[in-house]
Amino acid sequence: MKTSFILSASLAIHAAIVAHEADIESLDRAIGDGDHYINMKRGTEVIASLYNELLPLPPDQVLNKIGMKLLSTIGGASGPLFASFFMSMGKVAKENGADTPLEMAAAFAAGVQSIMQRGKAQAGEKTMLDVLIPVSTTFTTSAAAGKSTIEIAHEIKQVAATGLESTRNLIATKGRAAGLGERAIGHLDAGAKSCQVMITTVCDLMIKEA
Amino acid sequence: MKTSFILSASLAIHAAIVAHEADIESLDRAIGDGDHYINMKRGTEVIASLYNELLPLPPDQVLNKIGMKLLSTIGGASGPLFASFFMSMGKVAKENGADTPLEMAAAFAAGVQSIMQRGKAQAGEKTMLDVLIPVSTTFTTSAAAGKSTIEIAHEIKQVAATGLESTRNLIATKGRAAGLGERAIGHLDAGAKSCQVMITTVCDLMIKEA
Amino acid sequence: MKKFINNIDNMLIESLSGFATAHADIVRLHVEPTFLTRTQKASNKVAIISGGGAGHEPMHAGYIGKGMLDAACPGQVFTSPTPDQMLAAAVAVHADKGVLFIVKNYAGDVMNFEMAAEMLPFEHATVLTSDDCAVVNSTYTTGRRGVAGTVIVEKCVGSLAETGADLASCKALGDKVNLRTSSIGVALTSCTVPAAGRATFDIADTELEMGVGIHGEPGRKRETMRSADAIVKDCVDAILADFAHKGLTPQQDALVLVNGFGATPLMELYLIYHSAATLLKAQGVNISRGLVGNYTTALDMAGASITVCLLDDEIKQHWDSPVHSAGLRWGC
Amino acid sequence: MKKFINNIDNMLIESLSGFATAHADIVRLHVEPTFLTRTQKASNKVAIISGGGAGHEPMHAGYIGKGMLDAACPGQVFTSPTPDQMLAAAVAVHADKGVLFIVKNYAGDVMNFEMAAEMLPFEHATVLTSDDCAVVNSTYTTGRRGVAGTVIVEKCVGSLAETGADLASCKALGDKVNLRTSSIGVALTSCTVPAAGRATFDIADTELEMGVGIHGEPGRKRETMRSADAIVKDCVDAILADFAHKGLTPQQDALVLVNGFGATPLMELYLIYHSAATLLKAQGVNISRGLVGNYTTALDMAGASITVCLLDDEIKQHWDSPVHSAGLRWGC
Ligand SMILES: Nc1ncnc2c1ncn2[C@@H]1O[C@H](COP(=O)(O)OP(=O)(O)O)[C@@H](O)[C@H]1O
Ligand SMILES: Nc1ncnc2c1ncn2[C@@H]1O[C@H](COP(=O)(O)OP(=O)(O)O)[C@@H](O)[C@H]1O
Ligand SMILES: [Mg+2]
Ligand SMILES: [Mg+2]
Ligand SMILES: [Mg+2]
Ligand SMILES: [Mg+2]
Repeated sequence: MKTSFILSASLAIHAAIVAHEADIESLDRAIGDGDHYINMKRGTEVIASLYNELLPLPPDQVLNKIGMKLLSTIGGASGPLFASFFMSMGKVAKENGADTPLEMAAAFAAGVQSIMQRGKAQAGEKTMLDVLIPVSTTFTTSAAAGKSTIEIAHEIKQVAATGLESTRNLIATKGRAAGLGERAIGHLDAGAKSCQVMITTVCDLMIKEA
Repeated sequence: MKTSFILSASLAIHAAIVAHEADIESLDRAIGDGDHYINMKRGTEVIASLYNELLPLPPDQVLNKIGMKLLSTIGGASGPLFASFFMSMGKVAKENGADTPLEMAAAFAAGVQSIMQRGKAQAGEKTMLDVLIPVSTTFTTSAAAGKSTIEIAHEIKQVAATGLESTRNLIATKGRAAGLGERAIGHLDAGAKSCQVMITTVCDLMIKEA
Repeated sequence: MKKFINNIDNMLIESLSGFATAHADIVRLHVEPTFLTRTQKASNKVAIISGGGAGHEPMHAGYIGKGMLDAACPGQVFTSPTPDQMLAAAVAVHADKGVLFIVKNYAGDVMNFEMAAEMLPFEHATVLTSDDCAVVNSTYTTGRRGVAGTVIVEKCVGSLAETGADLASCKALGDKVNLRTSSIGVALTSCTVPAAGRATFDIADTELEMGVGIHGEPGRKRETMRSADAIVKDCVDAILADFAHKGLTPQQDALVLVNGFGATPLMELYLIYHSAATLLKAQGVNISRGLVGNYTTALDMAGASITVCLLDDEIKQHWDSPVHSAGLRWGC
Repeated sequence: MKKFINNIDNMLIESLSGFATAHADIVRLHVEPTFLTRTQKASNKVAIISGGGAGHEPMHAGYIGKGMLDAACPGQVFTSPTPDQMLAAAVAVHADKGVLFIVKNYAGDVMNFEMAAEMLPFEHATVLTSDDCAVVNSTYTTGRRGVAGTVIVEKCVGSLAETGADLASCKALGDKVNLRTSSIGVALTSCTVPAAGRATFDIADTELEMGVGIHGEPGRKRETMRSADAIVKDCVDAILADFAHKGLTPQQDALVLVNGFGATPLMELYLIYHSAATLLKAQGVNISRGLVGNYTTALDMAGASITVCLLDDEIKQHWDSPVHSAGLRWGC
């Protein structure tokens, strides 16, 4: 994974979030407090603006800086979670590299791990993890199976969509929606939606560039 | 003017005010503060409730007591004005009686005078006086001309209606609407409306009972 | 209409009972007729009494207490109280140095307090507040309305009265503060009088009411909604024009009060204060005192008013002095 | 959406600037990162720091001052502030006795303060407030929300800290007050997040949201609108059930706080207080302290919350002690 790829991905992600304003915003309004879209927009906008500043840096430092910047920019619940994700990814990338699909999968898994730790959450609690965990598993197993990035990218997009859909009929046990009990059923989780949007965007970029 | 007539008039007036809720209320809402109907309802209701208490008293005392009760019941601008009206009417009735049309006209004129003094207002300022002053004039002249109560009642109803209508195109220079300048034009004055309603009611009663 | 009420006829007394219970250390509620006094009757001072229609909370009962009012007479919502309330209040708090009525300048309030004053067995005087510069004064009209500036008058006169000053001095200070105070209000929505059950006026999402009164009376002009800075600039210009009209130079120490009408969040009121303070400073006004919050409300109206009071040493002293009321408290 | 704003991105900083100017004697605003501190840095005491999303004004910046907070970190509207703000605030106000964070229990606030705490170079502790009994606690959920009861925690802990008490004692008092405090809120209308530009939820004229959160989060149940007494009874029952669930007997001295969400007039809040006080007294609760007003708001939401705090001598002492903040002031 090259710095140039991470940075063009960050631009694409910002554009994708903005393009999905309506759905992301309304989901957090329905069972949250309505600010998730604004938080994601603020965060991805700032990262996009760092393009030139980050271009000369190695990938692990870029991931780490993205995490730190998100930490001081997003706030809310999603801020520390996405921040932890990128900082852990950067840490692992630094130690073991992140060039082969297997290395990338390992870095991604570390990021998801850090979200689970920070949020004290598992799969099935109606959060972004219901997208991230299955995606991480697929990423690892398919990479281990020696599949190509293109194949993996196509699989992951599918898994992310399924993971997102799986949040619809869950009762939330983490995050703001945890207060709602039964009333959360029928609504997708906003953070899961933005993760699915971001992952899909990165996958499409991988497919295009491969 | 007998006590029994004053008291049945007070019941009829209360009913009439309630019947005109919509127009009275909306007029004060349009160029005032929207409470004139509530004030009139509260006032006329309390007077109606004094029926048995007042029945044994002579007319002048009844008028005075009505005035005092209105003073402590209505509040707002209309309270002290209607209170002054009845108290002065009672005073004159006590001194010169209020049986013949002429005597009644004199008592009525004294009441209107006291409103003008208390409110420091004249005709043409877009207030209740634009109904009361012409009515008083007609009452006096027609009584002097020896017309019958029935004739006078018919005339007065007409004059009250005209007086009310005359407030439509006036700029208010007294009361809340005085703040509005041009914007008051096109709206009838709420107090003028309730006076027209009450006077019409009393006239109909006179016609019926005569 | 959606409000926390049981039935409209009891709303006022239930609310006043809650107020008196919550602030039992400061105020006592009296009924038949309705009025409120300090828990501890003050002695040997001019008795300061105010009153007016309900719906402006915390005004006036919220300003009863040491350093401010001795008593207040609440009327029905937006309706002046009646003379019997004022008389009973005066009898309850009169302390041998006369009674001063502080009355917002509305036909109803003026006439009811006037009739009470005529029946009053004590030495008495009245201060009429008329700080609203939205209503352009003219010899033909009943004159300007008393709005949020009334709080400053009540605070300063209340402070002077505590010193044992005589009736004439209290009246003189009240008149001076009123003269040196100018206010203007803006409504974004109408208020809803409970007994009416519907909005007093209709207003589009694209409109605002400039110069609105604290009873939801229409103001100067229905205008198009615009940025806070643009709205505040027009308010500040109106206030400065009013001072010019009064022959007062605003390039001196001033108190700025940004008052919410009831449904406007503090976040917006502070934003308005920021905007007003910036504009006034640019005009050479030296803002040495500030107050931001809901002090003279119009039920559930969304909107705010800006008040500027030009200070002199006497006004400063009496504004800064300790006050212990439900609505204003400092120094004790 | 109709608000007094210039543009959404500057709204917060403009409002904070107005706040800091209006209360320059009490607070100072710092930027990049954004936080507020007392004008006079306190020495030799535990530094009490709170923070949270904006939109709850006067919480938290309005509670900075002698006897309460040393600093506050405002986030974006309804969004937790970030660790860099908390770190900068801690560095600015740390006074050799450690730092206590007072944090309302929301995933975002908890995680951001947690990450700040992990980076903090000083001794530190955190009090999580969770007084909202609308959200039934369970080991499966992130737990109850911190709402208006947080004001009582901040007041009492702030008072204890002024005495020079150590970090552990301040944390212990905060936890105790939180445990002995229970709240529940009701919304009659939604709030409108400026950046969203539309109401967070739709609600009919015939409905209310029982157990609503201070961010306009849906509550326990959408119910039909009814009389104030009927609404208040359900709130009081929920609070008493919560105390029972906690094994606390409410037949003792209590503080009752009726908190407005931003668009509900004082007249209605006092009516609610009257209703709640009547019901609680009937249950043997001895209400010895009361507070009524907008203390923990949800932007422009119409609605209110009721909070009951069971007092002991220590809590009484620290509630009654002098406080000098923009939002709470007495005794000085
Ligand atoms: N404990 C947690 N673990 C994992 N994800 C969480 C947790 N709490 C919240 N989230 C995610 O964060 C999203 C909400 O983010 P956002 O709206 O930006 O913050 P906030 O909830 O503070 O307003 C939720 O939709 C959910 O996916
Ligand atoms: N100075 C005055 N002289 C005569 N009538 C007046 C005067 N001021 C007000 N009014 C009358 O009182 C009416 C308003 O009464 P009301 O609404 O009950 O009191 P308020 O204006 O205090 O709300 C006006 O419509 C007008 O007819
Ligand atoms: Mg959210
Ligand atoms: Mg009226
Ligand atoms: Mg009125
Ligand atoms: Mg949020």
